[in-house]
Order: sequence, then C-alpha cells, then structure tokens
Amino acid sequence: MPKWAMVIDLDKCTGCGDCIAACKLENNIAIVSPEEANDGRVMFWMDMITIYEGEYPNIRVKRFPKPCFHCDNPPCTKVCPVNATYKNEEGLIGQIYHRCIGCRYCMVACPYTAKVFNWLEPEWPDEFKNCFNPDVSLRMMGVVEKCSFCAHRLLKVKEDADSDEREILDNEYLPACSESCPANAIDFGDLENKESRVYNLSRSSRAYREMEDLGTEPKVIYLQKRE
Amino acid sequence: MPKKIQYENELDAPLFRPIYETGKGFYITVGILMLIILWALIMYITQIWFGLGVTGMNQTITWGFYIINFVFFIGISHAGTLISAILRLSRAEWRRPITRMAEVITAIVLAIGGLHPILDLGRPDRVLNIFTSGRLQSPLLWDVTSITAYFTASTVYLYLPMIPDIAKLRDKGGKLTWFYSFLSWGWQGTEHQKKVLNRAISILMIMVIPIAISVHTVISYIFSMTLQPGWHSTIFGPYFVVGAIFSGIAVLLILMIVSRKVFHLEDYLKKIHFQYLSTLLLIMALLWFYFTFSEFLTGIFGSEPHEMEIIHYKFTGPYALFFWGMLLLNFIIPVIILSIKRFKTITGILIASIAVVIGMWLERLNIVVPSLANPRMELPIGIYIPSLVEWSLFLGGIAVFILGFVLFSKFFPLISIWEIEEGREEGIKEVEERVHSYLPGKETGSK
Amino acid sequence: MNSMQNKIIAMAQLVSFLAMWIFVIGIIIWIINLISISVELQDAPGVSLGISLVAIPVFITLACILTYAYFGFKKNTSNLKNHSED
Amino acid sequence: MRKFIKHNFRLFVIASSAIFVLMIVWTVFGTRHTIVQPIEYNHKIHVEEADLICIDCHLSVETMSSAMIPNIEICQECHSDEPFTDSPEEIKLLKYIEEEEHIPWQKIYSVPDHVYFSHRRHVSIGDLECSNCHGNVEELESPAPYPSWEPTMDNCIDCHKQYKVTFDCLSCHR
Amino acid sequence: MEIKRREFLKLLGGVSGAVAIGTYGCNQVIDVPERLIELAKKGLGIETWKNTICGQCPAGCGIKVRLVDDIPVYIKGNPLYPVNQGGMCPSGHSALEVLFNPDRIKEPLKRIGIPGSNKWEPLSWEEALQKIADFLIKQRRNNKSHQVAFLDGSEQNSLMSEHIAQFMKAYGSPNYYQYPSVKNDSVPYLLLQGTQQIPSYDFLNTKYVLSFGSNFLEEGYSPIYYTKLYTHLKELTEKKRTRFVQIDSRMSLTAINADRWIPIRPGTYGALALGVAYILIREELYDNEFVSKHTFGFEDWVDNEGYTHLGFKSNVIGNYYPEQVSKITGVPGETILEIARELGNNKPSLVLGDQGSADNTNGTYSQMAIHSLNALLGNFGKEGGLYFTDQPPLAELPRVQEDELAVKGNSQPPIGCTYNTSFKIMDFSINSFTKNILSDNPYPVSVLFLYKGNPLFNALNHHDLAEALKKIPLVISFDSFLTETSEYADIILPDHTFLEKWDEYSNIPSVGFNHVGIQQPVIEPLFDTRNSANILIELGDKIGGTVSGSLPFENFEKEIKFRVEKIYRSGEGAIISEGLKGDWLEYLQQRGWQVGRYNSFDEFWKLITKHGGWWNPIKKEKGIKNIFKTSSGKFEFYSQLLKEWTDELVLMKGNDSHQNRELVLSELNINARGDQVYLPHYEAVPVDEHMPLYLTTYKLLTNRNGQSSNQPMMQEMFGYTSHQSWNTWAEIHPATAKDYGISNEDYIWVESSTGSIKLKAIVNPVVMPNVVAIPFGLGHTSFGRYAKGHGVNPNSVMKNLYDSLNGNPALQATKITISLAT
Repeated sequence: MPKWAMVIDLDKCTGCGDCIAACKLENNIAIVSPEEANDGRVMFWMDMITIYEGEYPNIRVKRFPKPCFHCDNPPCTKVCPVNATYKNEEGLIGQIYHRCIGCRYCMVACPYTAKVFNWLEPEWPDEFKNCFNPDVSLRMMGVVEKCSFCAHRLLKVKEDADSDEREILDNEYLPACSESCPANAIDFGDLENKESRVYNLSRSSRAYREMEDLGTEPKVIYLQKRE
Repeated sequence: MPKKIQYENELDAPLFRPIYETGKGFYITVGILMLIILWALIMYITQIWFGLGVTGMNQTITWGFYIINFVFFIGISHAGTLISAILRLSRAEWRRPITRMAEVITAIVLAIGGLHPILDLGRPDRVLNIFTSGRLQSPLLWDVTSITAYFTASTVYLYLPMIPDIAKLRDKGGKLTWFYSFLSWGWQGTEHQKKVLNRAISILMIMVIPIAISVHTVISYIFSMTLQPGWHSTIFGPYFVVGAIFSGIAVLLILMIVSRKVFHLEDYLKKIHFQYLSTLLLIMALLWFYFTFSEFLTGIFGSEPHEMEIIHYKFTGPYALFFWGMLLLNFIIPVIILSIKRFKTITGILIASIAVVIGMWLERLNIVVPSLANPRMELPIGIYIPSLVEWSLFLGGIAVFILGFVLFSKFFPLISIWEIEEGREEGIKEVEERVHSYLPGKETGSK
Repeated sequence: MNSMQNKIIAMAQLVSFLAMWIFVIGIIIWIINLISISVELQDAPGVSLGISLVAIPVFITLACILTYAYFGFKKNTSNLKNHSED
Repeated sequence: MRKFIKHNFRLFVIASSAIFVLMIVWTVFGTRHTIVQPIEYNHKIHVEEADLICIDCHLSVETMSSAMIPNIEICQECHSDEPFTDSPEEIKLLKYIEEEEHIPWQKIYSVPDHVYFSHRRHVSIGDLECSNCHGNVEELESPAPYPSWEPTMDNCIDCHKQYKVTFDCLSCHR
Repeated sequence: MEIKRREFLKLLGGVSGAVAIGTYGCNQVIDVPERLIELAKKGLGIETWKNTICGQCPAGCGIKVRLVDDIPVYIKGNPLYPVNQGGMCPSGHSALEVLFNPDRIKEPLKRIGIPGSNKWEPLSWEEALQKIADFLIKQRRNNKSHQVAFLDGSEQNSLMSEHIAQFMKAYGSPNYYQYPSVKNDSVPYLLLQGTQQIPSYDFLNTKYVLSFGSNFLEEGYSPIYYTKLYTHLKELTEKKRTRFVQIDSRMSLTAINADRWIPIRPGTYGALALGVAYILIREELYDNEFVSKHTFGFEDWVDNEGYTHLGFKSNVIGNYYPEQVSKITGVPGETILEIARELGNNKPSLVLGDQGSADNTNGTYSQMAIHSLNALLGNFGKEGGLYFTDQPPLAELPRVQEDELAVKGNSQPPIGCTYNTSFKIMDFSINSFTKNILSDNPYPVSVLFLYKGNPLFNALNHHDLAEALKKIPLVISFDSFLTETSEYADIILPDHTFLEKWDEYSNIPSVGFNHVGIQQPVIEPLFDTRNSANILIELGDKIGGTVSGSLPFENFEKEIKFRVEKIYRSGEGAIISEGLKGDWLEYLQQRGWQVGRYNSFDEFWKLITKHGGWWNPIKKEKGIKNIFKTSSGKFEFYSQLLKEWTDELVLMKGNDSHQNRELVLSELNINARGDQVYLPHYEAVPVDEHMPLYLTTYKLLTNRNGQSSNQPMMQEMFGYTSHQSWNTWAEIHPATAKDYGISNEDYIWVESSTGSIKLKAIVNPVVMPNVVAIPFGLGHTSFGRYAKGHGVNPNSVMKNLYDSLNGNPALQATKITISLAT
C-alpha cells in the first residue's frame, strides 16, 4: 500500500506563488468577494507562509508553501463527529463535503490551520463556470474543505495503472502544485517505495517537518535552505 | 368567569398568589420577550439562508459567540441541580426555599445551551448525520450524550420533588385541573408514596452530582482535546466546573432577588439565605481565581513559545480589555463586596452576582477567541467582530431563558411548598435529633 | 364524565411514561449503532465502547427511577381505592 | 350519512383534506416517475436480429469513464437512407439522421458530480457484466423507463462489500 | 490592532453582519455561448492537450492547455518548451479568466459619449473597417500619411510587432512605437558596445553574480526562465554553487533568494558600481588583458586634434573612492570593499543591472556604469560571462514596397522622441509623444492606433496623455477589454485573447538561446472578435496598392507559416521534443547529424504546432571583435556614439558654441560636464525639499503592468506574500514607521508634490529606512468589474520624471512623505 508524501525543497523554492494559483485553478476553489477577503475569508488550499529572521540589514526571509500536511497522526480526523474527514489507508486525509455538517471542529483542531470553510455559497460568473475542472466537484455553502493532494488525479492514474496491470510509476501521480512548480521545488511520491525520489529526499540531512514536537507526523517534508 | 379559587386562607398563600393572580406586568414581560425571540428567530433564518458568512467569524477564528454562549449557558445550568443536590445531601435546612428555583434554572438553561451547537453548524440540515454516522470518538458526541443525560436527569430531578405541589394545585381545582392531575401521577400524599418519593429523590441526587460534574468536564474536553496552545491543558476540566458553579450561583442569586421583589417572597427568602449563598459565591470566586492563576502560571512558567504568544496576546492584545475586565468582574468586585460586611446587603449581592455573570461570559470569550486568533503557523493574526446576527441570537437565548422562568412561575410554585411544610412539621425536630446524634452521650430521641 | 376524564388522564400518563422509555431505548440503540459503525470502520471502537459503558447505565437508571416512582404511586392509589370501598 | 356530515362537519372536512393530501404525496413520491425517450429504441431487435453487442454502440465503455450514449453519428453507420423495418421509430431515426440533428436521449443512469464513476474501472478492470447494473437490456423491446438498479451510495456500497473491493470514500468521492 | 479594538467596541451594533448580508459573492449573469454550456454538460469528458504560448506577459512561456470536450479547463507549463521547461507563474494560470472574462468586448464598438465617458454602441465589422479605411485613404491622399501613429503596448517581440511595422512603413508613417520599449532598455548597451541587443547571462558557469537592482525572478524579461536557471544552480553541488548578491533598496523576490541583500538608496546604483570599479582598478582585480585589448577610453587618451580626454580609470579614481560612494549610496565602505573583492576574486563573475537601477532619471548612466564593470571583468565571449544570442532563421517579411506617398511620409520626423528631429539614441518617449501631439509639433496626429497595453494606466503623465488622446480626431483601439486607455478610443476593434489567436514569438530578450514559439488558438473565438493582424491585412487590402502589396498574405497564419518555412529549410536547431535537451542536441550536431529530418514542411508544421516551438541552443562562435559594433570596434568606456549625437544636437542649435552645448546638456538633464558626459558617471537624482522619503514601486508576479487586474484569481492572490487581497499596500521599515507613528496595518496617506493616495501600511524590515515600497498593478478606474476600484495606483502620485537619454519613466525618482490616515 503506497503512502503518498510531498517534499518541498526550500532551497529551490523562490516563493513565486505559482503553486497557489495552480491549486486554485485545478480544484475549482471559490474566489470570495473583496469584502469577504477583507474579513479574512480567503480560501487557499495552498498558502504561503513568510517568516522574517535576523536584524536589518542581514535579514533572512523564510518563505514556504503550506498545503494540508496529511498527517499520519491527524488531530483533525479524531475530532470529526461524522466521519467527514478521515485518513484512508494510503495516508491521504479525505474531506467528504457531502458528509460534513460544518461544525468546524477539524479547523479548530488543526495546528497548521490547513482547512478553510465556505462561509457563504461560493459563486462564479457564468463565464467562469465553463472552465471548471470537471474532475473536482464544487463545494457548497457551510462545509469545510482543504488540500486533497489532488486525489482526483490519483483515481485516474490508478485506473491507468490497473488497466495495464502495473504499479503506479514514480512521478506519475503529481498534484497540480508539484507539477507546475517553476523551481521544481515540490516533489511528490510514495514514501514506501524505496526507489522514489521522495523517499530518498525525505532521508536527506536537511529534511524536517513542521512542529514535529506535536507528534502529528506530517507527510509534507521540508528540506532546509542550504547555507 | 370561573369561580375564584380559595387559597388566601392557606398558610403559604404568597406561594400560590403568582399562579392564581395574573397581573398586567406578566403579559407585558411575556410580550416583550416574545418579540425579542421572534427577532432572534428571523436572524437565525437569515443565517440559514445566507450561511454562516453573516457572522463575524473567519478562516482563522472559526468559533465565536455560539460556542462561547454554549459553554456559558451550560455553565449556568450547573447552578441548580448541583447546588440543590449538595444541599439536600448535606441536609442543610435552609435549602428548602431555594432548591426548586435552582432546579428550574438548570432545566431551562440546559435546553438552551444544548441547542447552541446547532446554531453553530454550517449545515444544520445535515445534523441527522450525527445519528446515522456519528463517531463517539469525537468530543462533540461526548457532549451530545452527556448533555442529554444531564438534561433528562435534571428534569426528572425537577419533576419528582414537584409532584406533591402539583397535587396540591390539582386539589385546588380550576381550569387546569386535568393538566395538574396528569402531572401529579395520582399523588395522594400517603405514607407509602412519601417513602417512594423520598427514596427516588435520594437516589437521584446521588447520581445527579457526578453527571453534573462530568457534563462540564466533557465540555472543557472539547477544547482541551485539541492541540491548540491555551486549550491543551488538563486543568481545564475542574476549571470549567468551578467556573460553571460560580456563574450558576450568581444567576441563582439574581433570580432569587428578582423573584423575591416581584412575588413578594420576603417572608420565605430571608436575608440568611442570601448570606449563606453569597458566602458560597465568595468561596467560588476565590477558587476560580486560584484556578485561573494556576492555569496561567503553568503556561508562563513553562513558557512554551506558542503558549506565551497567546498569554501575551490575552494580556496586551486587542482583547486585553476583556481579559482585565474579566478579572475585575469575577474576582475583585465580588470579593470586595462579599467580604466586607457593610456591602453584603441584598443590593450588594445583586451587583456582585451580575458582575460575576458578565465576568464569566468574558472568561469564556477569553478562552475561545484568543487561542484561535493566534494560529501556530506564522499567519496573520485574526480579529473577530461579532455581527448583528450573533448578538441577536445571544439576546434571544437569554430571552428564552427568562420566558421559560416566567412561564414556570405561572404554572408551578417557585418555592417547594411541601418541603416548607415538611420543614415546619418535622424539620426542626429532626434537626434537633440530628444535632443530638452528633453530640457525645447516648442516643436520644431516635427509637 | 369525570371517570371518563380520569381514564383519559391515566391513559396519557401511561403514554408519556412509555414515551420516556422509548426515548431512553432509542438513545441506547443509537449508541450501539455508532459502536457497530466504529467497529466496522476500525475507527477507535475502544473509545466508543468506553463512552457507551458510562452513558447507557445512566439512562437506564434514570428510567428505572421513574418507573419505580410511577408504579410506586399507582400501587398505593389502588390500595386507597380498596380502603375507600370497604 | 348526510346527517353525520352535517353534525360533525369539521371532522369530515379535516379527514377528507387529509386523505387528499395523502393521495397527492403518494402520487408525487410514491411512484417512480418514468422517463420517455424520443425514440422507442428496441434493444432486443438490435441484439438478436442485427446481432450487435453493447460495445458496438456504447463505444467507450471499456476505455473511458462514461459509456457514451450512441447518437446519429453511430446510428447512421447502419441506418442509411432506406429503412430496414416499417417501424415508425426507425422513420423517426432516419429523420434525425437526414436533418443531422442529435437525438435528445434522456440519461436514466446518472451519478451526482461529486461522485467519480468509471465504466472502464468496472467493466474492463473489474470484469463486471453490463447486466450487473443495467439488468438484461437485451430483452428490452422499448427503452427502460427507469433504472433497473438505482445508483445510490447504499447500493454501491453493498455491491462493493459483496465483491470485497474498497469502499474508501476517496475512491468514489472527489 | 489599536484601531481594531476600537472597532470591536464600536461594533456592538454589529455593522459587519449587515455588510455580510448585503454584499455576498460576486454574482453576474451574462449570456455565454450556448454551445459551450451544452458541450460542457453532456460531453464525454474527452481530454486533449494543446500547446501554445502564454500571452499574459512578455515572458513568452510555452503553455499546455488542457481541454475537456474542447473547452480549456486547465493550463500548465509546456515541459518541452525551453524557456520555461514546464514552469509557470501565477498569472499564467489565470489565463482562462481572461478568455472567459465577463467583461470582454464582444463586438466592435463606437464611442457615443465624450472621450472617457464610456458610452458605446455596437458597430458591424464591415462598417467599422470601411470607416477607418476611408479615413486612412483620405489621409494618404492628402500627403498626411505620417500623421497616423501606432502605439503598440504589447511589449512582446512577437511577429505582430514586425507585422505592424511593415504595415506602417508601407502606409508611409514613421510613427510606429512600442511602449514600453525594449529598444529603450538597450540604450546603455548601444552606447557602450554599439548593439541594440539585451545580453544573456551564462549563470550556470559563473561563480559570483552581483545584481544591481535587477529583479530577474520577478520583473525580468522572462522570470520563469531565470527561475529555472536559479533552480539549476541550486541543483549544483556545494562548491560549484554560484553566490548571489542583490543590491536593491527593497528586498524583492530576487533579494530574498539571494545569498546577500545590500540595501541602497534609490537612484545611486551608478555611484556604487563605480565605487566597485574603483576597488577593482585599485587592487588590480580587473581583466587587464581584455581591457587593454578590447576597450576604448579606459586610460586617458588623446584625440586627433591633440586634446587629452579623461579616461574611465582616472574618472573613477578621481571621484568614486569608497567614502564618497558610501556617502552617496548609504552602503558602508567596507561592504563596497567586500563585494568588489568577491567580484574580482571569484572570476568568472557577472554583473547585472536592471529595474531598480534602470528606472530612474539617471538610469542610462547607471546601467552604463554597471555594464562597464562587466568590461572590467572581461566578461565578453567567455564561459560564465555574458553573450548575445543569434537571430533565429525566420524568413524576413517581404521588402516593403514604398510608393512616393509612403516615401514622403516615412521621411517625416517621428514624433515619438525628444526634439522634433529624432534623437537616435531613444526609441520612444511617451512624454515627448504627448507633448508633441498637444503642441502639433512638428505636425498634428490625426489617427492613433492602440494595440494592447494601457498607457493611461502605466504612464506618469496620464493627465496630459488623456488630453492628447482627446485631441486626436480618430483613435482606434485593438483591445479585448475596456481599459482606461481604450475608453478614449473612438472605435474599438475587439481582438482575440491570446488563447484564440495565432502569433509567433521569437528570442525573448535575455533568454540565452535562439528559439521560436508558435501561439495558436486552443478554442474557437468565443465572440465576434478578430485577430488584429488580420485586420491590418484587411485594411491594407482596402487601401490597396503598395500597402496591400507589402502584406501579401491572406491571413496571419499564412504569414507565420511563411516565416517558419525558412527554419525548415535552414535545417538548424530542432523542434522541441522529449530527450532533445541542450547538450544532447549539441552532441548530435557536433557529430554533424541533422537533428530531426522532416520529409515535408507540412510535417514540420504539424510537429511544430503540436509541440509548440523550435529552438537551437548552439551559439555560433563569433569572436569578441564581432560583439562590438562601435566605431572603434571596441567596448567604449568613452561612448563616441553619445558624443557624436550630442554634437549633432548642438549643431542643430546653430553653431558649436559653449552655450549651445550647455543648452543641449541641460535639455538632456545632464549635470556632468566635459568628458564625464560620455563616460559612465553618477548623475544626481532630482532632490525635492520637504519630501523626505523615496517612493519605489515594483511589479509582482501576480500582476505585471496591471494587466492581470481583471482576473479575480490574481486580484485575490495579489499580495499573497503579505496576505493582502484585492488591495495595494505600502512596505515601510520599522524605524521609519516609528518616526511617523505608524504601526502595522494602519492606513496611511502617501503624499507627493503631485498628489496623494491612501493605502494600508505593512511594517517590516524588508525595505531600507526612508523608502516606501508600493506594488504596482491595482487602482484601476476602468478595466472591468474585477479591476475597477480595488487598490490604488502608485503611479498616480509620481512626478512626471524621465530618463532623458532613453526616455524611460523614472519610477524610483519621486520623493514623498507619509502620514497616518485617521
């Protein structure tokens, strides 16, 4: 059983923000009205965190993309009252929008604030309704959503693999962000597969996870900047 | 025009008066309350229609008024049953006029508080998912179960001791006789029935206490089960319980004082009752402060960065005003008033209790919001400004509570008549014996 | 007429009493259902069991107390009638 | 009788209206509403006379997620200008073909957009027979008025359990 | 935070609730082509991918569009395309929001209100074109063809620009201009080495890169290309890694990713460069051999008349010693010493200069100074240096046939430059363009074509420009949206969006190899729009004669084919495809194997459209000699070209007298005198009393030149780095903020002598003290529902300052003051 994980090399990542756009486009994420945005209700599945270290003028800016970390020991799934968010055997944390009752307990429980909530009915001009990605369903008002590691892509990839009876190749299943990162900073693959790039990178000396002390065991692994 | 019901010659006439004499005041109050509730209802409908977007919550601060009020109301609910149970257990004779009111508060407030999580749902239409596919692992489900248990228990606990009084009302006749006789379960006041009743009550009061404690512990679990700094602490259970009882007593005191004025129960609710209760309040205040102190002490002493962030935010951030306000209202004011004899008048107690109620609400606010406002990740600090809808629903909740209390006072005596009588008949003798039994020397009185 | 009314009331009491039991049983069934789900999904069945172990007895005792009171009173009233008759 | 009505008229009104409402509810929800197709397509004849098999017309069953409902492009490969039979339905078809307008078939098997269903997965990988879900269409002499098997989640899950295949939410929901 | 608390208390009434109820979502119902919806509904979900070129910005990345049932639903980078190699930038992803934008112009429009009133009525294509053609013919007949001007804001070096040039030349007008103009940017290189080409940099083989404000990861000609280079560097092993040092007054995206950030006072880059030169020269760290062999004017020299001229060396030694420089620039002396030594000691080391150093009144001289460092280091024609790509073997458009009308027209002076005669250095200055139009000098402009771009939004002199646009009798805009500018047009001929049209891109400036990209329609035009190129061809035909003769193509696609066919015949390079990465390709060619044999051009064409482009990574070996096209055939520290042209100007004033020279120099805003004028030197930027702070603007990847402002996704993402959506903000250093009593997220007034704007302040130490950095792009007053009324436009408070040598706007020269807005 594969275990999907993401490795983000902060040494390469320039912080261009393309992953955010790719993600929004791929997953039909609603774009809230400016007023909503001002109230802090913007929806990014992939967000960009910026940390300023050091004293002027020797400032180091640490900027890294933050998807859902798909923890191996997720705090969010434990508290869900209706099984709307859960961890499947491939280690993906699923969010089932039609099961969710919108209690937002999972958002509260997530130490990485990786989840976002549809405060209002998401709306688009009819024109933009043409260019929805048909593989991803639209969310409705009052449910929680989050990065899915583009699980809908996995469905197709699996199908291809099964139909010509083979394993899923390395780099065959890539989320939108990893696929279009201009700096090749985002790698994605199977942690169980010893040959996969991700496996090898995750064992590098630079590898670290966000807030490991919490014991959530994120499956998004960052590689420190080289100095 | 039904024939006038005779109660004036009764010994406890004042207790019957509110039931049989309806003044203009009653209708006005009910009317106003109804209006408020209607408004709240409209607001809730708008929320269902447009979604939770009409509240002031946002992606970082995802829990707001609804959860705050939920905790707050459930907290108040602890007044009654717990106190009356404890007093009953400890055979405190001064309990007799208090218990009934306390239990009423519990029953009503619990109903309101229990519904708050539903207000908070993004999709109330799917609430049934909890039954079809719930997960008992989720603290929310623990709440659902424990609150239902507590609710049933406390209603039963309110109802059983009321039966003799209902029977009294039934025997008075009048339009509602059928209603009372339905509720009175054919109470005749025979020895056997008394025995049954007393046994039932004594079992109940023993089991109600742990339930009550558990309920509030469980509510604190909602927070402490998460990893959020400022929440993830073991002290939360007792802390919440103390806070609950604290606010509960305050509300009880307020209601007692008010109904004393309104229903002219001066003869029943004597100064001594307030003295005793307010002393209890004072103790709780001190206890509460101790818990608050130790909570922050652990945080500050360990000074785990995220923890510190939030503590600092509470002390100096945009909500600092509310934090210090909380300390003032919950600790300084009540302690000053209640510990100085001169201030410890009825009005003084009233002021103190009101202060405590507000203070406890602020405490809930200070628990819920700041932790959410400072995400562990270096995201912009959120700000939460409750919207009109939230305020209205809060008001509505309070209105429902008052309405419930008023209506109850319309149909049932606010003070347990038979217990008073019992007090008159047996109480004194029984106490005397008991005191004797405490003292050295051979058993006297008891055969 | 009066006897008629008494009958109705007695009926109503019985009904409400049964309703109470149905409520309690309903809750118990619900909890058991949830346990079965959690077992099926291998989703922390232990926890569910733990909760149920606390919850179910509480409800049952409550129901029992009410039953006890209910029949306790009834029994006695019937005695009364007998007394009055003879 | 009339006397009875006169006496407790209110009761009568209430009762009758209640019955009426019940009837409406019954008609609306009680019966499956049937779907009428533009052409009374006869599967049987195509299978037996023209001995076609499903994939001949539903081309993409084995290769794609949607099976594809055949339309004039495919029909006209056999149905050229002169009709094989004297059935009015075929005339209709030919009319569509010569006017080159698409036949407005009605879908009767459909899943909501938050569900990913793939024929390829079920047919070519899972080796299911069409009849497993669609019933024995070969016998149908007129289009099915309603699905022989409702594609609801419960039904899906039942089958998945029965065949011991995954019922992980993410394997269908997206 | 303070404010917020007050709000909180104030808001017991709960205004926000009411707001939320009032305005939720951004809902709008406009008719969509039915067939699209139909297709989308009952489609089979057949998935196809089409390769084309992104038109969101000039970078010209290859993109791969995912179509489901022939409707584009997703865009990703074309992994084969050598420029971006599958990479993308955010705005590229939002291209679909351009295609399906509800505010697109769906048919030709005729303005009915007064200019700028934004009142329109539809117009049939025939009618519109006839109207224009008649006018053009009339103009031409009355020998007024030169009064027709064409302003091309696409800033893309695609075939389109050449197409337009061809048309204008044939029609007989010298007034075809690109704005912003790449030619202007290349002026420094022209002056120093006589070529108008932007150099490319061999990052991969260099050890040390010193970038003077060149924000190549964000604002460069092709950010994604540079991001890719950057990544390749990061993939190299530790010891081989290049060290980046970024000199900039703001910590740009490039600075963040650089190994070191050196803050510098805006407008003083030139001084710093010369300061570095000082150390290099003093410590003998420069490439003596190269300097002596291939440069002119390093040492003092004597001309034919026997005058001794100041040399670069003595100029630098004389004026740019570290203390002096650090006084000017605010960079500590030891820092200058450090970077100079690092630069000199890890050869090959590169020096870049752009944006920050270029966008100022002294931009050209700063760039010259910076570029002359490359000369000192001898970075020409060597590994890890800079080089110039060859031209792709595309067929030239057929020679323009000029009838006598055209000849006469073309002989007229262009009005787009300073002075009524062309000042050859500069390609175009919108400032002078406007002035000349307003003053009918030397002749009035009667027709103005606008293609893409939005000068009214970008330019610093927008008030005058608006007046000028009002003055012109016939303004025609080819645009898919109603921008600030096109609101002043009389007729709008809606263009396709780039996902619906044909075009051909070749050799994006500073991209290190020779490449051609084919932009092709991925979807049938949604509305009744036309490719502007075809419109020009049509107009040409309507005018007839030599004009139509010069564009002998039935449509633009044919024209592109004609151009590409030559590549096929030349047999150079290869169509991009898997496995044909640079070195492998090189290997093949060294073995003398023809890469990619195609039996016919049709096959070639099919393949190139399938894969999206052609490239040739092999640089033709050309000696250092051929790089420099100067009169001395060397790299000229002392620019004889500049001398020559200033002398011409002086002569134009009458005789070569001292005061005439003074006059000219002052008109050119050059403070230096004597030989310094022609040498790289530091020109002081204009000072402004009681305006203590510098205003610098920058462009984000999410919205270059404000052209993504009508795309909601980009609006929401605009400030993703500081979590600001749909809004402009100002970055201020904590120290400065403290001086003005400003705390984070406060609203402030930014005030210059020309105006003031209100915006949110973000206080963090990523700008240097006394500098206020504001992102450019928002603050539209038109341009559709998503752009209009969000954020502010920093250019609206900028003073109308220009680099008078190359005519580029001085975006960093305005001084401002700020105050807390209450």
